[in-house]
Amino acid sequence: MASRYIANTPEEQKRMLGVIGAASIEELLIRIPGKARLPRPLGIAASIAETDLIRHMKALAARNADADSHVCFMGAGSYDHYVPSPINHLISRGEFFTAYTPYQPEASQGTLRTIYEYQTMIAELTGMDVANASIYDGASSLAEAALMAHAATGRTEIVLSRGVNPLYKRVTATYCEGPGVRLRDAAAPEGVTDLAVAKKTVGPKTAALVIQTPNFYGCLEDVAAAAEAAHAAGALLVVVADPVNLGVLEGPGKLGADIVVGEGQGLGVPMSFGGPNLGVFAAKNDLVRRMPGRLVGATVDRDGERGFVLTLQTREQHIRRAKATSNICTNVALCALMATIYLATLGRRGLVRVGELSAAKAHYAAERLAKIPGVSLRFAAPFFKEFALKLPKPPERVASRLARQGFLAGVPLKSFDRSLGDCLLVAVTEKRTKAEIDAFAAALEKAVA
Amino acid sequence: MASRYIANTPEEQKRMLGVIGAASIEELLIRIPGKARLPRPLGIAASIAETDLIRHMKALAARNADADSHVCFMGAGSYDHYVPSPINHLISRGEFFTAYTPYQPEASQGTLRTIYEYQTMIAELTGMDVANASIYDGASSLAEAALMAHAATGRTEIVLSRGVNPLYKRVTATYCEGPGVRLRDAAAPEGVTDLAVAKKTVGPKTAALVIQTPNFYGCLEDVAAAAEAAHAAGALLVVVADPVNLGVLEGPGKLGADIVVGEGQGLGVPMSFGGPNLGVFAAKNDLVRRMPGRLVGATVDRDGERGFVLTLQTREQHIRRAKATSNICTNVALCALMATIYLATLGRRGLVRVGELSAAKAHYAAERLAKIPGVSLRFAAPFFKEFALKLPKPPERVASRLARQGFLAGVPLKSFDRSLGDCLLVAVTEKRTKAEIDAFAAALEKAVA
Amino acid sequence: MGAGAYDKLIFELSSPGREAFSLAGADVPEADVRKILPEKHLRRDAPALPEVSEFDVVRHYSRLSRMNYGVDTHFYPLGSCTMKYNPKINEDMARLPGFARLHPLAAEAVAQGALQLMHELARDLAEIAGMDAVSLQPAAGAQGELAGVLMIRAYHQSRGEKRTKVLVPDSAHGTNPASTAIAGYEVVEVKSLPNGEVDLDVLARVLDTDVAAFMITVPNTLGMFEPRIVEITELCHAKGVQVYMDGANLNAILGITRPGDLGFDVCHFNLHKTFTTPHGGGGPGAGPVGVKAHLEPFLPVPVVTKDGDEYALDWKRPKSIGKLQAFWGNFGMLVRAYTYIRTMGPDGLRSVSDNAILNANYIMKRLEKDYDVAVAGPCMHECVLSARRQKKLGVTATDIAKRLLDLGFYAPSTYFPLIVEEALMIEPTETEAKETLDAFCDAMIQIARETETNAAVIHDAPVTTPVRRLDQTKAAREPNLRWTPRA
Amino acid sequence: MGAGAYDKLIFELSSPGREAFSLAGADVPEADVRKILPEKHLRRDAPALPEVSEFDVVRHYSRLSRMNYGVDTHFYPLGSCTMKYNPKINEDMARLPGFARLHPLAAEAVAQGALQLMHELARDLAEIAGMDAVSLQPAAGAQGELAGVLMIRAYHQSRGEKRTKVLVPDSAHGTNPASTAIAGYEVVEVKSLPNGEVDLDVLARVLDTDVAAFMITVPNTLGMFEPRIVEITELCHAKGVQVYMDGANLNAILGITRPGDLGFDVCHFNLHKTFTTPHGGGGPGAGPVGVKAHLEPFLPVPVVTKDGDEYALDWKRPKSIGKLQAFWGNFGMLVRAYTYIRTMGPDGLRSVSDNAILNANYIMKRLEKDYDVAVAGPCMHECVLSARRQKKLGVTATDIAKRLLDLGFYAPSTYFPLIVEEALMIEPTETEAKETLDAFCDAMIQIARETETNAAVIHDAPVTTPVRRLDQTKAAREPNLRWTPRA
Ligand SMILES: Cc1ncc(COP(=O)(O)O)c(C=O)c1O
Ligand SMILES: Cc1ncc(COP(=O)(O)O)c(C=O)c1O
Repeated sequence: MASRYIANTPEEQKRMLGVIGAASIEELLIRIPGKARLPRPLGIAASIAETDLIRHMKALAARNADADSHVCFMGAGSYDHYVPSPINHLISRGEFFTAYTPYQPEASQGTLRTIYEYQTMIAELTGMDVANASIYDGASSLAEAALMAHAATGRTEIVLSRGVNPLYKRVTATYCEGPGVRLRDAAAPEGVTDLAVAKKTVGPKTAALVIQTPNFYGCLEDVAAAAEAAHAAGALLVVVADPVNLGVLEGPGKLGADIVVGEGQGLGVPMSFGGPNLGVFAAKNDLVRRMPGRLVGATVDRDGERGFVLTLQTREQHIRRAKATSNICTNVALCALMATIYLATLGRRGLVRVGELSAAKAHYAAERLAKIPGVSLRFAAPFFKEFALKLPKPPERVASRLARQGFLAGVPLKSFDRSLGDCLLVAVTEKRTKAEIDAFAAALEKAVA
Repeated sequence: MASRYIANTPEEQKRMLGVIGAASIEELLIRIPGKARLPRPLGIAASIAETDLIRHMKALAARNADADSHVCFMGAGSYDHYVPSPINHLISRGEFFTAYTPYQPEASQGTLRTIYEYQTMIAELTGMDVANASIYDGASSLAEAALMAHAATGRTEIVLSRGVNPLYKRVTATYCEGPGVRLRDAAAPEGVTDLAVAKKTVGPKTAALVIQTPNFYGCLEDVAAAAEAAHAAGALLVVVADPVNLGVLEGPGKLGADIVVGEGQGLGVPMSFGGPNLGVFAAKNDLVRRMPGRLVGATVDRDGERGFVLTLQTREQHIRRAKATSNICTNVALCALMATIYLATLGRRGLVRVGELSAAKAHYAAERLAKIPGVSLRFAAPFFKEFALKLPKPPERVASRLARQGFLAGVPLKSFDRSLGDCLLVAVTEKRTKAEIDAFAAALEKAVA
Repeated sequence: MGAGAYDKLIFELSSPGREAFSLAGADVPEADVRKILPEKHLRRDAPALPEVSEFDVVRHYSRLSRMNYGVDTHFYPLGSCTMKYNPKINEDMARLPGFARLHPLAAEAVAQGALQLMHELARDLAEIAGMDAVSLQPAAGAQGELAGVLMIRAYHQSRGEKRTKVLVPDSAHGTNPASTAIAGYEVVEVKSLPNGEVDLDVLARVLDTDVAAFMITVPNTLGMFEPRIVEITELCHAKGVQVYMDGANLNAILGITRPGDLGFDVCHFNLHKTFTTPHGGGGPGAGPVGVKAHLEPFLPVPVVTKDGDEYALDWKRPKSIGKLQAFWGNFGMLVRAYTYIRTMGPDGLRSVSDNAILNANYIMKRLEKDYDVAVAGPCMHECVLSARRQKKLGVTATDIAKRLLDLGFYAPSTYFPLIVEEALMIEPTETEAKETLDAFCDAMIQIARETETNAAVIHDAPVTTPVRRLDQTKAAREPNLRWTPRA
Repeated sequence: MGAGAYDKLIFELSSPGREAFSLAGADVPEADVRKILPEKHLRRDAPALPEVSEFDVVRHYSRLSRMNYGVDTHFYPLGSCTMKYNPKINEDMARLPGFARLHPLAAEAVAQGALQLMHELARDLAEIAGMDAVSLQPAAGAQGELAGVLMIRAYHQSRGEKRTKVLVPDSAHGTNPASTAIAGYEVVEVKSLPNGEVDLDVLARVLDTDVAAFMITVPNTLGMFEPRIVEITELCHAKGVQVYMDGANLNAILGITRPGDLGFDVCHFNLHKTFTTPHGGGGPGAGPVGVKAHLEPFLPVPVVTKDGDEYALDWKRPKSIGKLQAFWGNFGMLVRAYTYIRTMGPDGLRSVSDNAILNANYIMKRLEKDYDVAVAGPCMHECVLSARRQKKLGVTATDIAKRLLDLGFYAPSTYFPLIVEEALMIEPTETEAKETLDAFCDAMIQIARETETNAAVIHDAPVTTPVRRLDQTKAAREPNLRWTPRA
């Protein structure tokens, strides 16, 4: 059976076997014990032609309520931000798209330069000294940060604010299981971390205090105060932040963060049902040799020309093996490229505008929605582009009703926090228009009436 | 007002004006008489942002019944053939997509090589000696062929079979107006050209006899006999043929055609509401210096390496001006590239399969549809992938009813030929499945009941 | 490798039995064409097309693309061709299934979105050019010219006038005389003044009742605005002569002045120049043609009309010159141009011309010492230099073009317009940044120096391209227009 | 120009006031953040991001891309990385709005298509590997390893066993020991036989009740199938030791043999190797992990379940090791892999491995005279050569790699596996054509000759790339990890 993805014809196979000196491909499999051979074809569906496959895939896609067919007010870690049109065209260029990790730098300067640009942009936004080439996603970035804090301080506890995305906490717990690092909570009763309480939890065993801002509920945390609390106990401060907000919000590094991690999906990466995403990871200089992941550095070639290479690799698994700072190998370089092109496109003014518009529209929406009888804002604390709404009816049911009317109403919080079972987390980006917000409000009003 | 498509900032404009020695851009416009200046802004809609524009464009697109949202049985010169996925990715590469006509061959070998490949493939399919780099579309190709036959023979009449696409005839008439070339008809009463009658019409004034096969009604013409009729009178035979059928059907050149033209849209070019299309143009060697359009030829460079250039340019307008063989300058090179990649992908076997499947499915459909009470095949002559159905109800109304049920039922023939006011021209390509055909038949049966 | 090291044609990758296509098997009872179709129509043996894998296809064409310079990768100052940035959003919009997958004969009722887009685009182009009506049907500028001249012809005939000649300046683009000739007119070449302007005395002399039209390019092909253009159109009209404007250089006057206001009766647009549709290595383009009211009855059929909220195709136009292509125009290009115009708006389009003019004048100024300027500035959107000074030292316009390729730039148009010796026609467009213009000017100045100090490097050029200078004579003397297996 | 001549970073194109973005103005009453948000949270001054035009962006990144070799343009025999052709249809499918624009927290009821795709893909992968259950959540192979080892850990704990060590061969990929260490185990390196096979005597000696798992790669990193693999897994199981298979080399055994049938308890998949998802210059990938029934309770949450025609996410799994990333896995990559598997079917996948093996053996055979072969063949999908002979003449594996770049090929993996001196690990994959393999072998043989006759050309290499050999030491000694304006 000829496959369009396999070049060898039977004729060529014969010629090649002749050169090899084998009578058949079967002969090349002698090392495989007969009893271990699969005696039958694989039990998967038979090959289908491209047009039939496209029909099948479109049918599957059509069963999903996406942000094109619906007006999206969902967030909680993945946002419907504007994606400039050049990104997809540029990342699709085969030389970027089908290259591997730049092990041969002379033949990979394109990738290396874009990563170097990316590191620069992320460091600038987060207010940190150095950023790496990416981690899988925001959650695994936080997990790596926890392990890095553990290694850097030799301490065994991580204190996480309840304002940190619960999904990130679960991932961090998974990574901390092996090293036996203990996770402790810092309460956030009114939507923001109670730092007074946190201060008491943070102690000599604490490797790091972790907060997120805006946090999972959309509220803004007091980073400077958190830094004080952490540093007072000799712990590091890890801040989870969404870089797309950092055109308007201060870079956590400027407020005392030692490590900044976050989800970079908002920087031009498609939501794609949650992956691939972009794990942002930045730190202070003194931590650089403990950082996980790839780092690209500038150097010179034999003729003294500027060039770029993967550097400080003695941190990494392929050299340090069991003693590596992390096990990461493949990362999400292509998503980092999307973010690089996004940040180049938005630039100094554009990113500020994105933040300003998102905040403005979110606050308009919050005001408008909170006017609906029985609906109110759950928390009083200042928020940025996302907020928790208290509803008079079960959020799950309200959301599914609105879905039928073309709205992705938000994220019901019950599964994340039982005490917020009556809340819907609503996110508003710069893409939402006043008209869409008003229509959403009208629909919600009916749905909860 | 900053535009993302304009690089100069006000600051840079000032610096540049400084170098130029002008106080303002206004000063550079002195040659334009004041009274001729537009005293107001253009009366067009104000600029809108990308996301709003996308919303607007999607709304417009949504008002069209396309071949993704509907099952397409329409043809009559534009067909829903399979388009292999690599084509769009490859033509979108900026080096192809944003290049101009290859005036500097050393920096345009990519384009030149693809056109050379294209010329080779088209010559092979049509059975001719040489093909050009493309004309706008099938109709303008036929018009150019008529003028070329006129110039080559010095004769003043073109005899067109009634089986030739009426739209092609109209375009040919437009081009023949100036040179005063007269168009005469050859009847095709039973769906194919009546060559006995045609023989009488073709005479000493006839520059060329033009037939189409499969013709506008989908029926196959006797090319060899037509060649005889034309050549007997010292006229040329021009054949209109769809290259996507020539994996199965004999190349007209092999049957005596002197010029072969046709619409290449089926070769991987999107239907795109009828344009851009791909005008195929091929001829016998003795006519090459009278051919319209670009020709790419192989040659060598200074080091004796193989290279490609635009050649025989003394035929063309930029050199021969009023005496040029044609006025064409910009052609449809990118569509020719799509066709080249298409033919490379389908290859020797694939194009045969496309033809075989189209014919087989069309004949199954014809049989199935003709079984519907009151519905019959209008013509008895052998057809290829398209056929005229006689309906018991007005085809326009039947078609619009079926459109609401998700079928693009075919092309009502009334507007093309009053005598066929009760006919629907139905095309079936290899993409249509038996299931789709059966569903269509069931829907049609209801619609005409 | 320098992609240059790659020297394959797709046929040379072919291996019998390889497949790149994906087609389902037959799902209908009878699939054997030999049973379905009469033998005499069938091909004896399968066409000699390549047999390759999908990967062969993708790598081959990816590599070939790397042998090209394009606007996306290189500065492309090809005069008269307006090689500006082609926005990516245009491509996304043109590929929406509702547009790209729409059949041309879809009933008007189910193609309202497409018809609306065409109607609005025609209206916008009419406003931009100061014309009363626009046909979007012509596939390119040259076809727009043919349509325009044919409408003029039909107009005169409708008034019982038998005019036989069309005047075309010696500076005109080749398509102007060529299109005019096809329209059945005798082409009379009108000598321009040394500065490229129309010589009104000469014009007055040749303007007679046999003249059907005067066809000129504004700004002219030397990049200059015709200062007495209004006089010219009035002079023509006084003699019953129609005036046609070749709109290829429209990028210079958007929102500044309008052909209609200058007195033109007809003008065409090159959407692939002014309105950012890609050139794709030679085309497709789109060449809509605009006319004043008195020519409207002669427009090609069909015309997109609007009645209330309903859009339709109007075929009932007895005076029409007929059709130019089978369907309605290069719709895919129309979608791109529409997207661009909506993106720019009035202010945006105006700043396009302002900056195109600024960029051209900046280049002209920076190069005026090292090269002869065809006509003293200020110029409009492009400037024409002459290498006659370099020619004396043995360096031609062609040599300069080839050397530019090595320095990382595509070349200006050369030897056009014909009335300028060793012409180098430079059009930067508004989308290029100052640093690019400076780099280009530095390169041009370097070449001027090399002409005096090191001409060899120029005569050797290009050496960085996949091939070096090619033998044009051999190509024309021994035409090799299709591949045949190497014996 | 050789794109090499281009040496800009995006920051160096920046000009204050330039804009490439397109954002509508505020349409809500209050748009001033200073009024909306407390001052203390706000950035003092705008971030120092570049200010460029959209065209600057497009040309800059188009040019940078040309400084890369990719599979689409170059043969990329990077051993262990399976750099095969990435089908374009996969890209089209992954970009369908119903997939690309789907929010991860969309209610199950309105994400049935996505969940069905994941459920079917997991089922297919389980069948391909002979495992009972598969989690699609791991973002890459290394994360799949971590998940697998953590499941083994949870399994032992659930049975009240405190095992502390994991055995890893000295030939293993670096992620194996690294992942194991993060999972909290002591890594015990097991010395392989000279031919790369597991030394059963050594293994028997180190296998004790402290050992939680033995983690090995099949075929091993020398491209050889472990002939006694079944004995090995039986030996381990006899000691209550779980056996983990690193599935990075799965491309060698599709439809031929299955990890599950070989006795493995866990194995991961690299969809970005075996299943054609692109590497994108380093990632993203996807590293699903498959397990036997006894480990199923420990799978990461949530698990995609099917009940009748309803698909759902099952979170109620008390024994789960938890989550590895915030959401469900690298869905975009899953869509591509699913598309690929549907395209290939059982016969197609089998022929993938047959041809991958054939191609590797062909290369090994053609090069065996000029290079030392690490282990005598037949090999599986890749072969490992040693440049120790060339080393004696002063030419290292690195030198050979650099020279290959000049000859138009990306380089094999070098210095991996560590147990082979001057290793050159060559993986051609099944998608490459014989003529490409021949061209590569000719180049390798040429380099072997040059080693004896003209080593200078090798030591100078590369000279055709945008930069020549780079100073790694300087990069590490004086880390320069972010751009700062040149003073
Ligand atoms: C001045 C001028 N007129 C006419 C044309 C012909 O336009 P097209 O190539 O679109 O047919 C061109 C194109 O190069 C031109 O530059
Ligand atoms: C043998 C082997 N194991 C594990 C890995 C790690 O996989 P990933 O890069 O997907 O994390 C690789 C990737 O290079 C590999 O080759």
